[in-house]
Amino acid sequence: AKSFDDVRCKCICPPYRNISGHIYNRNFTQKDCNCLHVVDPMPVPGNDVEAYCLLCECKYEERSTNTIRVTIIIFLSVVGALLLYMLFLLLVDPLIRKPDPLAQTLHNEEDSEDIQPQMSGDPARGNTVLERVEGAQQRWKKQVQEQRKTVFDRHKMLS
Amino acid sequence: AKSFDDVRCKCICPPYRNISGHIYNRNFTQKDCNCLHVVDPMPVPGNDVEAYCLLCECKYEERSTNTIRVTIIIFLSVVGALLLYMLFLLLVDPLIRKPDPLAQTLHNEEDSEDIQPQMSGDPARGNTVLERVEGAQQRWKKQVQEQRKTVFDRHKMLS
Amino acid sequence: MSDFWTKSGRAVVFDDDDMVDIAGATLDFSSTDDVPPLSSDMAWSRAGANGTGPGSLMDPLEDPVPGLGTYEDFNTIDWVREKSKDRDRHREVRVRSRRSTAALLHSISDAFSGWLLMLLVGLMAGALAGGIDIAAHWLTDMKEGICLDGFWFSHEHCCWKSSETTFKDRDRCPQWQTWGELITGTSEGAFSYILNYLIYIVWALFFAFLAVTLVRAFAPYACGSGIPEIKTILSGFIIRGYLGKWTLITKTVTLVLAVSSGLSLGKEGPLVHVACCCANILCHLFTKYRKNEAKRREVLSAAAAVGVSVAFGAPIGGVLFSLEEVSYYFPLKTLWRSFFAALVAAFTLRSINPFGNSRLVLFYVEFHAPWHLVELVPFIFLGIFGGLWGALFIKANIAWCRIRKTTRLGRYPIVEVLAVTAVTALVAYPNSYTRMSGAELISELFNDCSLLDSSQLCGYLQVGQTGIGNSLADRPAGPGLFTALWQLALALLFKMLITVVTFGMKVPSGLFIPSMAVGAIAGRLLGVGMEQLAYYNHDGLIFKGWCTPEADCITPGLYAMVGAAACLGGVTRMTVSLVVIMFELTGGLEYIVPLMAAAMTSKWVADAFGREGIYEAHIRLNGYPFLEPKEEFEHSSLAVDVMRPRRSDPPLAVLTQDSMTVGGVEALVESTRYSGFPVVVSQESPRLVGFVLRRDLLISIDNARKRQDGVVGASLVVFSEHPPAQAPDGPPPLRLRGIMDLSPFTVTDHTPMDITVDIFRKLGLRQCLVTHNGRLLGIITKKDILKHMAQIANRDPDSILFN
Amino acid sequence: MSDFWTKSGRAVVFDDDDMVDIAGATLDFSSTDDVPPLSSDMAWSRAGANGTGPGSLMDPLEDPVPGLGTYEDFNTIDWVREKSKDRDRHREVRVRSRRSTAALLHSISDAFSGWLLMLLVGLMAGALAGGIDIAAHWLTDMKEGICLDGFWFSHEHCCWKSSETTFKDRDRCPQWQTWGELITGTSEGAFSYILNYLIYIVWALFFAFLAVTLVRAFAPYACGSGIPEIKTILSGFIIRGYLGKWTLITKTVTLVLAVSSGLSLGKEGPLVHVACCCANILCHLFTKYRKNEAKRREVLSAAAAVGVSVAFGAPIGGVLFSLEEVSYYFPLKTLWRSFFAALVAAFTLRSINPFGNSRLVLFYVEFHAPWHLVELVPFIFLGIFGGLWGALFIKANIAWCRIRKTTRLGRYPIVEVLAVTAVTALVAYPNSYTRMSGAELISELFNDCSLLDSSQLCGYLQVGQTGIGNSLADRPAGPGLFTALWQLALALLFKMLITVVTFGMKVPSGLFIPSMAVGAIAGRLLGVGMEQLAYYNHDGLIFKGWCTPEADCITPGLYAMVGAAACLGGVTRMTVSLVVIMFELTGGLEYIVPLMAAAMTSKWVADAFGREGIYEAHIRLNGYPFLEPKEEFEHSSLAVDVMRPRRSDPPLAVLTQDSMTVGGVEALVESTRYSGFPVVVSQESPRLVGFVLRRDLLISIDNARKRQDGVVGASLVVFSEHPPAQAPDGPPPLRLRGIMDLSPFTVTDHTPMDITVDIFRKLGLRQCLVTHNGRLLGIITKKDILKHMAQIANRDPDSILFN
Repeated sequence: AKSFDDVRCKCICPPYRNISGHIYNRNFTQKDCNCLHVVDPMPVPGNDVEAYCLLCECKYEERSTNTIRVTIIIFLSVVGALLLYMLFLLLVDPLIRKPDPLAQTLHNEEDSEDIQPQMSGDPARGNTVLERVEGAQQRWKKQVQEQRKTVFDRHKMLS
Repeated sequence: AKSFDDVRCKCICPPYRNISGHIYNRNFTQKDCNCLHVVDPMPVPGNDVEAYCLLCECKYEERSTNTIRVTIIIFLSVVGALLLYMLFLLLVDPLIRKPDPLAQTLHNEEDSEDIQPQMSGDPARGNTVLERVEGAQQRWKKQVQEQRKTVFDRHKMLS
Repeated sequence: MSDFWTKSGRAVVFDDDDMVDIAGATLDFSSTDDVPPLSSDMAWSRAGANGTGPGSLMDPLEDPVPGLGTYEDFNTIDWVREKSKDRDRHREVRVRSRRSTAALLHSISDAFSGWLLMLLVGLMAGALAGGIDIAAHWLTDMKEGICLDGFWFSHEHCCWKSSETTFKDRDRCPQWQTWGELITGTSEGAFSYILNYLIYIVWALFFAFLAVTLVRAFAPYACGSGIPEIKTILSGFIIRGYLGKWTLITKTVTLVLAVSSGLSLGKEGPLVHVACCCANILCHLFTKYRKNEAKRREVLSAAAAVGVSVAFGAPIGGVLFSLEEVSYYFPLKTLWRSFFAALVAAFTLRSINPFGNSRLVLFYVEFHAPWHLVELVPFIFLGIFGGLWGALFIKANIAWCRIRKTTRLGRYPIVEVLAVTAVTALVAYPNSYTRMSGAELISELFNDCSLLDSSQLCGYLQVGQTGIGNSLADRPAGPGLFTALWQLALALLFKMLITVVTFGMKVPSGLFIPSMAVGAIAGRLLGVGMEQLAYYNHDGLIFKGWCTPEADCITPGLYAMVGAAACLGGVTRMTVSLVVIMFELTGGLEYIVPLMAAAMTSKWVADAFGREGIYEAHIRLNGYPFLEPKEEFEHSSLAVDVMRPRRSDPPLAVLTQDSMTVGGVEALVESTRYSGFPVVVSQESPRLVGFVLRRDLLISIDNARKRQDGVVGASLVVFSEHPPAQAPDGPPPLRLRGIMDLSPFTVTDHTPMDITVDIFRKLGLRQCLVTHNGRLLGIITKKDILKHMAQIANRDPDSILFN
Repeated sequence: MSDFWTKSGRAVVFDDDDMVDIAGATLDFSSTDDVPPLSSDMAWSRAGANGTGPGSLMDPLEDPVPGLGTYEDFNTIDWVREKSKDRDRHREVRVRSRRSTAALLHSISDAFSGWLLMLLVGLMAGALAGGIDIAAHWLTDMKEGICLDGFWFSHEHCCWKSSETTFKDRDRCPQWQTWGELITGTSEGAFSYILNYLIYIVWALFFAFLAVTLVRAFAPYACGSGIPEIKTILSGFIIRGYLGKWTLITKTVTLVLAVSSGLSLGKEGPLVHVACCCANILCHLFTKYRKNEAKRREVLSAAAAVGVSVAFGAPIGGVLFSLEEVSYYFPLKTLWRSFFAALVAAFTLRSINPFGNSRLVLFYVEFHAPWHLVELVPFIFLGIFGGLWGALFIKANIAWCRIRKTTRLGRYPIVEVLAVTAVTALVAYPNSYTRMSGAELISELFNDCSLLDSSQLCGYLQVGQTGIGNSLADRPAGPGLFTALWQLALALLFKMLITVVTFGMKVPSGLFIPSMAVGAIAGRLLGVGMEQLAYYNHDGLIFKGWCTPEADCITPGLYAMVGAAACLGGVTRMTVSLVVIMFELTGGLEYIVPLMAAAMTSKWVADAFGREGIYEAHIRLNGYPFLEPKEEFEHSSLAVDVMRPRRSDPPLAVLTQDSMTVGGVEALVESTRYSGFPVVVSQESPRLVGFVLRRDLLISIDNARKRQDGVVGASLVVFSEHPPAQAPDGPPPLRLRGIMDLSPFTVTDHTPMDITVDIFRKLGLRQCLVTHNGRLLGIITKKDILKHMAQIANRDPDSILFN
């Protein structure tokens, strides 16, 4: 089940006498992952092989390139989506919503906290799916603004 | 610091080809505790030594015979002392204390619990060391009797 | 409320700290007397606790009376009061430390005394555990033979240096002679065998007799495992003498004897008791802990951790055991200190090195064999077995203990012990797996069969291979293994039966080792079965893919370990601590999942048959006042349903704050057996003022009559701040505001009992007053709650015996 | 009482569970609305909680009103009420389960929903942690170059299969190209270096900018470490949206960005926040947990354990961390479940295998080198260093955060982040030990120099030896090591300074890794120093006997580990959990003593400078209503000193049980800002009847005015059981007994505050009423206690901002 890219048998052999250290990286199964198989051009004569192999450390390792690829792609798409949405909210949204009186109140609700509920409560009560999403989005935006005010402006929390 | 009796280097060699298993027990230091040193009449020819030695397991172990001896002696003397004291309490003590009215009350305090304190309180207040020990012993005996009644007779606890 | 034990309400308090020492005539004898000495600590602590604050630490009118603030035997402490006392003490020490250098030093030493105490507890418990290990080993082997090199060597140590051991018979050496060999001169033959058999039984009987006689003569409290009692003590109960030095000595000695007699019991539970005794005795060295029952219980919590730490060589597991199983009140400070003490103890034990291989426990193993996901199925089967066995064992053992408690059997404890020992020895000797001690058996079962092993359990057929290293493939079973399996099956049956009657006898007896042995045998049997199944079905559906002929796919030792965990879990209902203990025993994180699967299954299965573990069952059997912190109270009753007086009862006995005479109070106290009385404004307006303990009241009035001039029967007893105006010729009033608890806990009559129970548990209350719209209605004590809970569970409410 | 946040007393409740899904129009939108739906659960739970019992589950007169029993944002929950609600729910489920099979199945699924939830939390948190690990690795390496085989490979994975790596440069392979190499075609030369340098800085700035902008745009709550807030939430505080799904997404994404930008921060603290978000979101799937704030907090406790478990690959350590550091209310059931969830998470992470070596953490090590008792001296020195650094760091960081909070600096969070990133990148790049990520640095420092290593830190001189195996003797330092030491010293200085300004910026930032890095550097420096000392003084007094020329006597990696533990301990004041985490990281019991010595010293030294850890300090800085469960309240004040009203205040605002009109109640409520009102018998006889919450009162009156006929301003408001006789022509009374808490907690005025604080902590109260002889005197809220404690400690009592 493991693809070619996903397994390796890596042997690290330290310097020995006058032979410098070497790293061997082969594509063997776990069973064959030992010094005698992996170190192919054996750098030492036959009677030194055992001593040399005692020094080497062979490790069989697995990974999943698919997991890596999928994770990175998901990550990039989430970042991309967030960026796009942020730009949308920053640039496009105000243009569309200019005439909406609600947006107005949303921007200076500092002094109208007590009136807010009645006002923002209504759009959330819409009937079509679109209206509901709209309402939820409005509520969310208000919530984030509230958070932003608490954390970034008033420094009441998380500082 | 370690005495001769307190260290060992033990190698267990499993059966190998037609050689049966063997246990080697030598008195080597930790540094020398390996197959090549310990397995002295090497049962295999020179070129098989490494393979044979790979199978053997050598362990360096320490113990303290002094600790063992002292522990056993302490244990035996405590048991002995307890036994003697028990015999004393069983056989000798009642004979000595016959005339003492206190012993009487101690044996049937079931119905005189409320008078007890005043009576047993007095001897404990003695002035000489002997009297004090006496008093303490009396209190202890009463306490044990109380416990015995609770645990062995009434089965109120620990059953 | 208190109808059983207050009979001895005015009896002498036998403290468990009679520090008798002939040389030490200077020692503090008086503290063990019925009238404890007047200590300045207590003086201000009483005053402080009553809320007069540090500004007026000593009210000259309220000269504190000795004996106030102490408890009677078999009573429950008031955690709030004790903790408050300690805080007052601490505050005083801190205030004083600003005044002089000596006081500053005292305050520093006071702060560090907790750590010092922990160090001492760890050292002492570790040393004792090492001694017990060595002595029990020696004495166990004594039943079989003796070492010619020195009688103090056990079999293993006798052959330790011998170079004459062979690979097959690695525990035989000429220095060690069985009794038969010594007498007949040969180790062969029926005569020698029978002689050995007889001498084995005689020694076993002798050790058991010695154990039970010593327990009976010196410390009856030393019998049993001790964990149920320690749980109860930690929840606030007082059993004087239970953790005293006679108990310690007797338990240590008789534990060795009981283990050596070959009975089916272990030393792990009693080691917890031993460690707690050490802690309690060492507490007497430090005022901070000697004088305060709550602080002392913190130390005892840590000591329980120490006990498990040395029993299993598992410091973290010990701390979690203490946290999960034993402790009632476990502040975070205690967590850290327990950990320290547990480590110190483990290191002390390691430095004693009782087994000569730098292991702390006999059955320590170091596995690294992998396991496959499919194997979870047999592991869960083991869990089910463990759960079933646990539940059955608890039911059977409790039934047997009830018989012992109620019928004539209980009158002959010594005969009982001797009979069980005789049966055990008689049956156990012929089977080598029951003859060896429990810990050795477990060690053998846990052991993985490497090439180096030659035991019967490793009697596999060699299938012509020249394996290098320890990677052994599965092999077909040989005749040796089949014999071993038969013997193991018989041993399993025997252990299962004999443990039921053994646990609860009047000798120190732990349950961990027998339970683990049962589980380990079952697990090993299943493991070998699986192994053979895999060997003969390499290409079968389930084994395909992970059981190649060369690979080592099933480790019977691992099954034994999982089985041991399952059975131990079924009996004790431990969960996290069990897994962590087993994890520390094996030192490999990779087995946590099998262990957890088994422990979880076992707990669930066992819980289906009865929610309580063996310790809770024994607590209930004995009627100790223990409010289980783990179980939720689920009934919907209200405080008014539980409180006394009931509707048909006479009204609550109360004192009024300034209108009762000394004679009236005395008459009230004499005519009732309650351990405390609420104080109200007046009989007409029963608004609560405070609460007075019977004991404090009696001591104060006695004291006042003796010392204070003019206190006669007609004197007014005044609990209010300002005495009422009085005729000038009358006797002076007796002012007792000082002994009154000004902050009694109250709940309203409509409070649901689940909340009330929570308050009792979390705060460790002894009693709580019930009010309605500010008027006093009644009182709820811990015992009332326990009785109520028993009633809900359709049990006899009168089974709760103590306050 | 509540003077800051009740301003928005009637505002909309923004729930954090707006399950917006376009496809899912069937989803439960209504539950997020300001008027929650009337659920039958709530109906009977209110009734039950008020003590009418299951017999009369629904009082037809008291039609429950939606919104009752919920909390406002930034308020504290009442644990007793919530737990009682859950017990009522559970009881109801049990009662119903006897009636039908469907209900029985429901009750079984209800019982197992806790375990299922734990499983899901473990899976989700494990998967997220794996993703974060992979993404952060890749993005970090992105700053330096790119993999030609596939842009999604990090440096290590790029060279994973390469057989062209050499022993000396084992991380270089042709597939991986630095930006300079890619552009100039050569990896040598100043131009390539400068290009790399510049691109490194640009990427770092870009990532940091992205992180802070996303946080600002989508979830401001996602910044910081989150542990102080989670501690506060677990103690009962409500911060709506703090554990919502936007926070989860934003925190996950920006955490990767922040870590990758090379700032001196770690991902461990934020992982706890991420795990808690997962738990909170998954709670919405189960009614049992969605509806009950107390039950949800149990799950959050377990989630905190999960977070640490995946952050360090230490399940047991995680559970202990949750127990020791984070949790407030931690029943034993939670212990077991936390353990399960932590294990599931660890196994999920392992199966994702983010590092390709089946390790859960980058800096996992497996040591087996022994240590000598003498080495405890340097270990204790490391502990002192860790303690000093921890104390200094906390002071400096809090001072800096205070500046940020109060001065103009706080107005430019984005600029601040960019500036710090720029400085970090500029300074970090030239030094290879600061250029690598914190986890890699720690891994490198923990590493023992075996023959197989070729890093600069292992640049020892070969002293003509043909060592076999890994047992390396100590060797003299070579030039490579000297360079490394200089670089490390500079890195230490830099890390110590930059971390102070980094922690608390408006990006997700954890503190574990930077603290450990500081400690590890210091430890490694000391370790190498000791090693060289030992090498050149084999026969010196202290090294004689244990440092023979052939033996490996000093392990610098162990020193690094001890140093890391010491610094982490100094900053966070963790004790047991720290030792257990480090123990699980190394997998060897033999290092527990060095680790414990260092952790203990570090804690003691740091405590000498200030008793609070970094999280408590931040909690205090932000004025959260957190009642520290670890510290004892030591002042001797009484309840009467703390309660409101004070002597100079107007009398307590109370309701009477049957003599106030609706108009009068409304006027009282409008004119005050208290969040609750006691109900008394009458103004003349202020005996306590119950307690009503402002919110419940308002909702009920509003509702009654809307629905109930005839309720006008002149209607009587009746809290008593039986309404008083009334003129038949008057308006019908409004009966509100249903919303009154019939069992409010009371203490007497003389109760010492230490007991009161204990009650608040243990029971999780929000307020407590004070009585004297049955008459109501005043009220104590959690905030009053916190203010009182602030006053005692000479701090500004107005720093406590929330209820």
